[in-house]
Amino acid sequence: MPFVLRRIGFYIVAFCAAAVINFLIPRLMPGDPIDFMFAKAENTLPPEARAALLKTFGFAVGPLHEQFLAYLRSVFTWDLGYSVKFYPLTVSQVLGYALPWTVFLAGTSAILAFSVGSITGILAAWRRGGAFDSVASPLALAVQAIPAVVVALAALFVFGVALKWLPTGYAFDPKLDPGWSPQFIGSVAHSAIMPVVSLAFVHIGGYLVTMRNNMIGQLGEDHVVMGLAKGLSDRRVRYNYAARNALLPSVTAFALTIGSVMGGSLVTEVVFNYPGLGRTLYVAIVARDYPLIQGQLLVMTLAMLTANLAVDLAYVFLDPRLRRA
Amino acid sequence: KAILTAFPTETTAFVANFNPFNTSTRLSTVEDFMYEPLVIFNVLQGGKPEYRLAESFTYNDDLTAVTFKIRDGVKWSDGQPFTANDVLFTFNLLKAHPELDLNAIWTQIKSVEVDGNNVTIAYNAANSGLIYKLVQVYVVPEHTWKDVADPATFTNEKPVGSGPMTEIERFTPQEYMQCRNPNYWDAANLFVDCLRFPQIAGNDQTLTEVTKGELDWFGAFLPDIEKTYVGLDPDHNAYWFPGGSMVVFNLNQQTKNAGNKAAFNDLNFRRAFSMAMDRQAMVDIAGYGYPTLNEYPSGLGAAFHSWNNAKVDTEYGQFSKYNLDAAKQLLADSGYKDVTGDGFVENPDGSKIGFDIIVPNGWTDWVNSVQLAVEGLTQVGIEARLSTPEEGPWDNMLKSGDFDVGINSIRGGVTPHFMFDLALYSANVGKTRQAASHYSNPELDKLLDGFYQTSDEAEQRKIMDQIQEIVGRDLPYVAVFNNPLWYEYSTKRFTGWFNAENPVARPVVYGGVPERVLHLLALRPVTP
Amino acid sequence: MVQQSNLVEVRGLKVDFMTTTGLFTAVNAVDLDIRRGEVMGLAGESGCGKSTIAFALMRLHRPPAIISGGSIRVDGEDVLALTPQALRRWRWRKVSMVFQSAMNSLNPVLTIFEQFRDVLVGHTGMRRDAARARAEELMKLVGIAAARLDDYPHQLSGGMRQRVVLAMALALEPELIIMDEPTTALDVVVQREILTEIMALKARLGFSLLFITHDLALMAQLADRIAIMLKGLIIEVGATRQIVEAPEQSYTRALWDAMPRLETLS
Amino acid sequence: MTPPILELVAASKTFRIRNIFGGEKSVAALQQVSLKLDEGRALAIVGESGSGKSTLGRAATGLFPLSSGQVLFRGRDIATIRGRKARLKHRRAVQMIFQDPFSALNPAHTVRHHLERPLRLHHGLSGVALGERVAGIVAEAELDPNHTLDKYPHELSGGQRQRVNLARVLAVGAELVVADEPTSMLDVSIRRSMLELIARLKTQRGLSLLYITHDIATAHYIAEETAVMFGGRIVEWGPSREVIARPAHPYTKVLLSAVPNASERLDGDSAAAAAFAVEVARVRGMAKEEIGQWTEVSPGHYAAV
Amino acid sequence: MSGSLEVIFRNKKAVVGLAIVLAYVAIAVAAPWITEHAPMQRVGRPHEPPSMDQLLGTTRMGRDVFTQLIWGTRTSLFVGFLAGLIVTVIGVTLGITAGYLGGWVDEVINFFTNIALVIPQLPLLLVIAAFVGQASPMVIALIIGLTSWAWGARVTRAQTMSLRRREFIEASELAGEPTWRMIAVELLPNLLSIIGFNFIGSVIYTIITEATLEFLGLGDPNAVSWGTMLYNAQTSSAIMIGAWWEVAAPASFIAVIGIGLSLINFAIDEISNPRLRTLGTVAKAAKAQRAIDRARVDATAPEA
Ligand SMILES: Nc1ncnc2c1ncn2[C@@H]1O[C@H](COP(=O)(O)OP(=O)(O)OP(=O)(O)O)[C@@H](O)[C@H]1O
Ligand SMILES: Nc1ncnc2c1ncn2[C@@H]1O[C@H](COP(=O)(O)OP(=O)(O)OP(=O)(O)O)[C@@H](O)[C@H]1O
Ligand SMILES: [Mg+2]
Ligand SMILES: [Mg+2]
Repeated sequence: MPFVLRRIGFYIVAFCAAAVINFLIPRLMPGDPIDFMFAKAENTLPPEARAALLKTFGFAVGPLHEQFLAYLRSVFTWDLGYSVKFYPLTVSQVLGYALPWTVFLAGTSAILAFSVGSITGILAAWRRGGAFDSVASPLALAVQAIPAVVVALAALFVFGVALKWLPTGYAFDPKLDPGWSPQFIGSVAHSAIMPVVSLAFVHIGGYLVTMRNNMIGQLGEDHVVMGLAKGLSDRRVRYNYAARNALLPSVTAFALTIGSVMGGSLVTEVVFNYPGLGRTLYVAIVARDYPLIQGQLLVMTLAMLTANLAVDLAYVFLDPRLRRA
Repeated sequence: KAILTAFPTETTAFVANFNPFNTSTRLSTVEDFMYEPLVIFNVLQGGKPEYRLAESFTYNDDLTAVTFKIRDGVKWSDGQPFTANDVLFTFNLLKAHPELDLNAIWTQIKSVEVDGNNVTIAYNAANSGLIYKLVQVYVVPEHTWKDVADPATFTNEKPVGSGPMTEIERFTPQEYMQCRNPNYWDAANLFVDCLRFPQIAGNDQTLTEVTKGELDWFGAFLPDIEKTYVGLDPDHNAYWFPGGSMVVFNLNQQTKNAGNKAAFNDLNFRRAFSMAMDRQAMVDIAGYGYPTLNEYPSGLGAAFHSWNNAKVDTEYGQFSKYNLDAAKQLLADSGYKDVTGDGFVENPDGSKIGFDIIVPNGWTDWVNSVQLAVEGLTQVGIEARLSTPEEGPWDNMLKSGDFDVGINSIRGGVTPHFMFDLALYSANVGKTRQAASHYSNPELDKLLDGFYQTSDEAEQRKIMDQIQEIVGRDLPYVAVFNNPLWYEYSTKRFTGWFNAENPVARPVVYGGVPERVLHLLALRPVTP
Repeated sequence: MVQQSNLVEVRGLKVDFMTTTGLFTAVNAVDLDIRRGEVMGLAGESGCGKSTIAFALMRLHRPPAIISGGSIRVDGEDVLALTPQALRRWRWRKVSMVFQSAMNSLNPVLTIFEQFRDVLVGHTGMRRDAARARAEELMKLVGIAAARLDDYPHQLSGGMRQRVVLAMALALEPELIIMDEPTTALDVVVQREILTEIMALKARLGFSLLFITHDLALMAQLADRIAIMLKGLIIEVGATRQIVEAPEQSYTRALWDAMPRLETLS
Repeated sequence: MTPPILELVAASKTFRIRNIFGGEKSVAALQQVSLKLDEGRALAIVGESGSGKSTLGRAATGLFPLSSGQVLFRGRDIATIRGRKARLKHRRAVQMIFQDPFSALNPAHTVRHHLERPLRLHHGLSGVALGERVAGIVAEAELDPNHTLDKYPHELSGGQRQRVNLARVLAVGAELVVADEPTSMLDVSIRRSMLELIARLKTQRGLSLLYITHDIATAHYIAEETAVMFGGRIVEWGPSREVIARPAHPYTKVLLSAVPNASERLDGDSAAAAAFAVEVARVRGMAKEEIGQWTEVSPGHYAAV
Repeated sequence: MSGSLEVIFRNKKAVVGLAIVLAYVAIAVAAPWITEHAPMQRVGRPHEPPSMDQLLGTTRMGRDVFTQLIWGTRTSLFVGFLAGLIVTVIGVTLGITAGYLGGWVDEVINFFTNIALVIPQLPLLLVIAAFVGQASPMVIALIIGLTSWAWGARVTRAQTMSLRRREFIEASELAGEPTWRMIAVELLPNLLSIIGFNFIGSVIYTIITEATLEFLGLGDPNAVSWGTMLYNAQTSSAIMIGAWWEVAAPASFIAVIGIGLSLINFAIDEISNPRLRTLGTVAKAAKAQRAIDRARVDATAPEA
């Protein structure tokens, strides 16, 4: 079977597998959405009322296999039912609201981490063993080993609470109305600084070290030496001869870290009260909002798959050896 | 415009749900502010009725029916008149949709009838306390609700209300603004034009919001409040934490674990348990000193001290005070011994005692209280562990009886009867989380029944004395402290706040306390 | 006569490698002259330091290699004293090089043309289309269709890549081309083809050639003079005929003796 | 009559290469190759790079299954050898020296490990006997017994590695050795002595040898017969001297003419060079055509022309 | 292989990293002797700042931060190493099996590995941890161990496949080695650096992830670990009210062990990768070259 077809096939099957896992997990969790919904109510619900509620909120009832069929249908129609926690919003509405924020947060910080990490990695490798390398590389490692939670908390305390330089919560100033006004965009950017930077911070190290080691490998390659012999500028050799080749493994690493960026963004979102998928998932878990949890995992898996697909494509683009038709 | 910024409860995102019958996700400002109650019973004033949409209420002679007279000239926010028919409609709505009737009103009433301005509600049995539940039914306008197909899932996006604040002027998940009702009947007393509600998700965020100085009225737990809040602006920032619901440990007398059941059904074990509770530490350490100590054997609580039966204190008071030695002694005297040598006692018959104390995950002050309880219990030789299910399962376990020991709170009412009834009335077992001790005592049931069958205060006091006697003696739950009512305010932009010097009514801004309408009406903007 | 003047003068060249166990001297006090227009052969066993000399000539060594002594003059210019900028301009213009593994010395992610352009634009500042024309011309020179300029290296066969590198080495018409075992990875037939081409180009363009190999027979076919290396030292230099027929050093003689020869059979 | 020690009958091997877009290319590395090797003799396989020499060698040892055809070892099809005992026995009899000496040595183990394993496995040696035997083999391969044994492969030069590979195969005591360019990285002098060592083993032990090389000059040194491969096929086969002296197939001719010859100057502009280029192009073109008719050029010397 | 010990000790990063990790292990082992209190015992007022009595101050509940930190080390290291072990064993087994056997076995394993790779880790862990309900450190270790092997499996597989193509495997096959020996003796030693890398990486990941899960409130409040310490600090808003020690202690402890382990990993990389191994000499040589160049310029300058 052709590689591309196999790859696409894989994505489809992976998605289905993820869908099955998503189906099972919340169902295995203790507690029932209605209990959570009405935990604050004074009395136990009469069974009829309970059944009525289950039905009105569209929670699956009946034997597992019927639930599964209903679930499958909902996956493909993207009708994931109501969120318990955010009723009357549907799961797709909640996710639709949260998704852009996470894409923005995780995406910006992944790109930031990737570019900063890769560029510093390139420089460290270029003067390998030099002062910059000896300081930056171990430092990068050190940073990488600090949990996102710690970084986020520290940033929150220093820049938000102590120095009051940056907003400490929200995706934008709540007094503003969302829109394309410069004021609003400015506010979004301003509010994003801390979450984006603190999330990127922990991932820079990984890219730096990967890039540095790949670069060091590349720098010994003949084509790089030839680049130098050809009398090209250091810059050109560094970026077009060494880095472009060294980038390939980093790109795979990029795909793999999308997951950890998403994981990290969960914590960051919780700490900074950022309205993305991560915080929503956290809330959904605490509230046992099954439909929402399911939708979340589905979307996150989909995001991972998309990222992987993108990386597959980027790979073909970056490495002409793979491009032969 | 006088805009007051308030923060009633933590949320992760606001969702536009203005259906007062949906307890799960309706906004906390729908009750009272958008839909005003007929009558507000001012708990701090011994349950004095403040007539709102109703002008008065009267009982029939044998206390089996109550008649509300609806106030003249009240209008819905869209200008339509508010009538007795709206009340009738609402009650009928609950009857037709039991899932909306969360207080199970219709299990206790027979009928609702309208006669001109009067609405008469007939009870199944004599009851002078049911009215407190009846006024918690928020009346909705018939003209907009009659066509609602499914009132349980209805979100009431264009709310038409009767309260002071009905107009939603701005709505985002991060903030919304609820503004004055153009047709408010009591507009003469309303000086606040809009309420602004920012979304705040947790303690840390509350603290950072607080430092911005934008919050005027809120009810939040703030650690070290003197420093973290008052200290920020000592001239304006202030707080007042009157005692609220009673916090108890429920020893489930019908637990499925035989060894634990034997122990929990032994009064001496319960007394030893109670003496192992370092209540002061729970208040001071777990609660930052905000809760009110509760060493009443019956758990009556300082707020109801006027009802106190002093005899109960002298007779049983020792069992409600922290005393590890006495607890150990009592256990030893009652035959509890450590036969297995694990450092923990077993039942006199040798069966094992060992239990989890369940507390909702993340309710830190309670979690810490339970940890203190475990510390005390461990020291007297009782094996106890902390367990933190999520709120939902915790609630479910307390209701269903599938647990050993849990920490729990019992809502206070206008009179102490309300909480004793909730927690100990045998018919409530299995129905409400508050009856989690799964205790049943026919003698007590009779007294509880009798309390509201009379409206004679002397008679009621006598009954209450007896109730306290039984509860204090029997120790069906172990009361430890009363939760504070959370209330912080700033006088920078508004004055007229309730506080210890001006204790007009319960001052909180969060739901479940209808007196907040009275508080809102008492506020005046500071004119610069 | 031009023929006789020295293009390259290497004096007392010493190259060390810093290793974990200490300094390792790979090339020790080597003197070497290359005349204009001549083919200088450098032969010797594997690991004796041939490539190290080649790298030193272009000052391509990077740590852990250290050019720790001696001087290199090319066309009268002291290569070791050039500033980095001057060195960059000097490389490839005066001296270019075909690497030991020429097949791998093309950048796999750039098209052949882009790699030509790097050289042409970088050194002469010529416009893109001029560079294109020049690249096409060079490709024709080594017998590859100009259309292949837009291919990536992996799309060419080993022999073609070898030729592309050769064409690139000619791009700026340098005075010296260093060829470090340019054909070891190829079979004799392809080797013969390429070498024939190189010799034809040399005849036409007149550059000098430093030809490095351990194949003595091949060396004898090409070189005007031959230098024999042993363990970091040049032990013998002489005209090809002399080295082949009357070697002075016993090592050189041993080399010849051990070489299996076909002609003895026929 | 005893069967030949190795016989290939119409052996073919096709590799499939997939690219990421699913395009599939197949490379016919071996096409209908038949050959015979008698015990105690050596057959040299020469040919251009990529003509399938290594593939043929690997096929002969049974490292991969053929696409079609048979490999017979002492008359028995090696594909039919079943069971660990029988396979071990076959393994012992047939050994291979790989083309790339570095990748054939395990970077994690010392030279000693590489030499001891086959001795333990096939000869059950241990203790002092093992030590002695190892020392003997090391000496045979002209490796320094004091320093070499405890080195790791990356600490050896290419030539040393090739000798370790050779020594290891000798350790097994094989009857048939497939040697894939076993001396390509050796200095001429050492190369010479290694070839002599192989030749000695051939006469002393009756070792049979399939000697793969592209250096036709060394082929006649040890191999009585030489086969020329071109484009996955054998195109010429005969006594080594005959093949070198009187090449019949065009490719053999080109190959021989291209072998560097110290007494012949190579300069670019001669007509000979042009003629060579034309001839090479013509021969390359032939690779795509069907193989010619086998004719016996001289006794025992066949060519497909 | 005494030579490799020497290599390790020559590598400064390895030495520092090892020293850090060994110090932690020592702390974990000696916890009962280092501390005088039980970790959950109240020893003072809430949030007492560091003093001679309470070296690192007290928590909101008046417990000794130092004691908790020491006992937390035990828990966190145990969790880290247990999960690291599980991850490595599963990853290596699957990776080698897939890479060595190839064919449909590889297809199947690779398929599941890829799926495991695209399911977002932390969210999944979060859900499972919530499902398990107050997950004890042991349970967290198991969950992480059982869900995080994919990366290791993928890398091991890739490396195995590339080794498999190397001829020394074929050579030992020709020498008649049995399969198990080929895997255990010929293949495994070549994978050691990857396995070590994977193991240490997993330990870091687990320690961080455990702390994160607990920080989010999904841990067992009875457990004493760095994560629960952070959680307790967070719920009592320690940062906001200036009780920095309650956060700083576990945070820096996590960071330092993370750094130690990373350094070891870095060193493994350097030691096993010849290109990185020589970096020290590269720097030295660069310095020497600069000195020589300067001398050369100085020597020519007077002439000019
Ligand atoms: N980076 C390095 N570090 C240490 N030693 C090195 C390094 N590069 C080369 N050497 C050593 O320097 C010596 C000369 O190497 P060089 O590459 O010049 O040999 P050569 O004559 O070109 O050999 P070959 O014919 O195999 O290419 C060798 O002994 C080699 O081991
Ligand atoms: N495993 C394989 N997969 C795909 N193609 C292969 C494989 N092995 C060999 N080939 C192809 O088969 C052909 C013959 O290869 P082989 O290695 O036998 O050549 P060779 O004659 O040994 O060449 P050389 O002299 O360069 O070693 C080549 O085109 C090669 O690319
Ligand atoms: Mg060389
Ligand atoms: Mg080959």
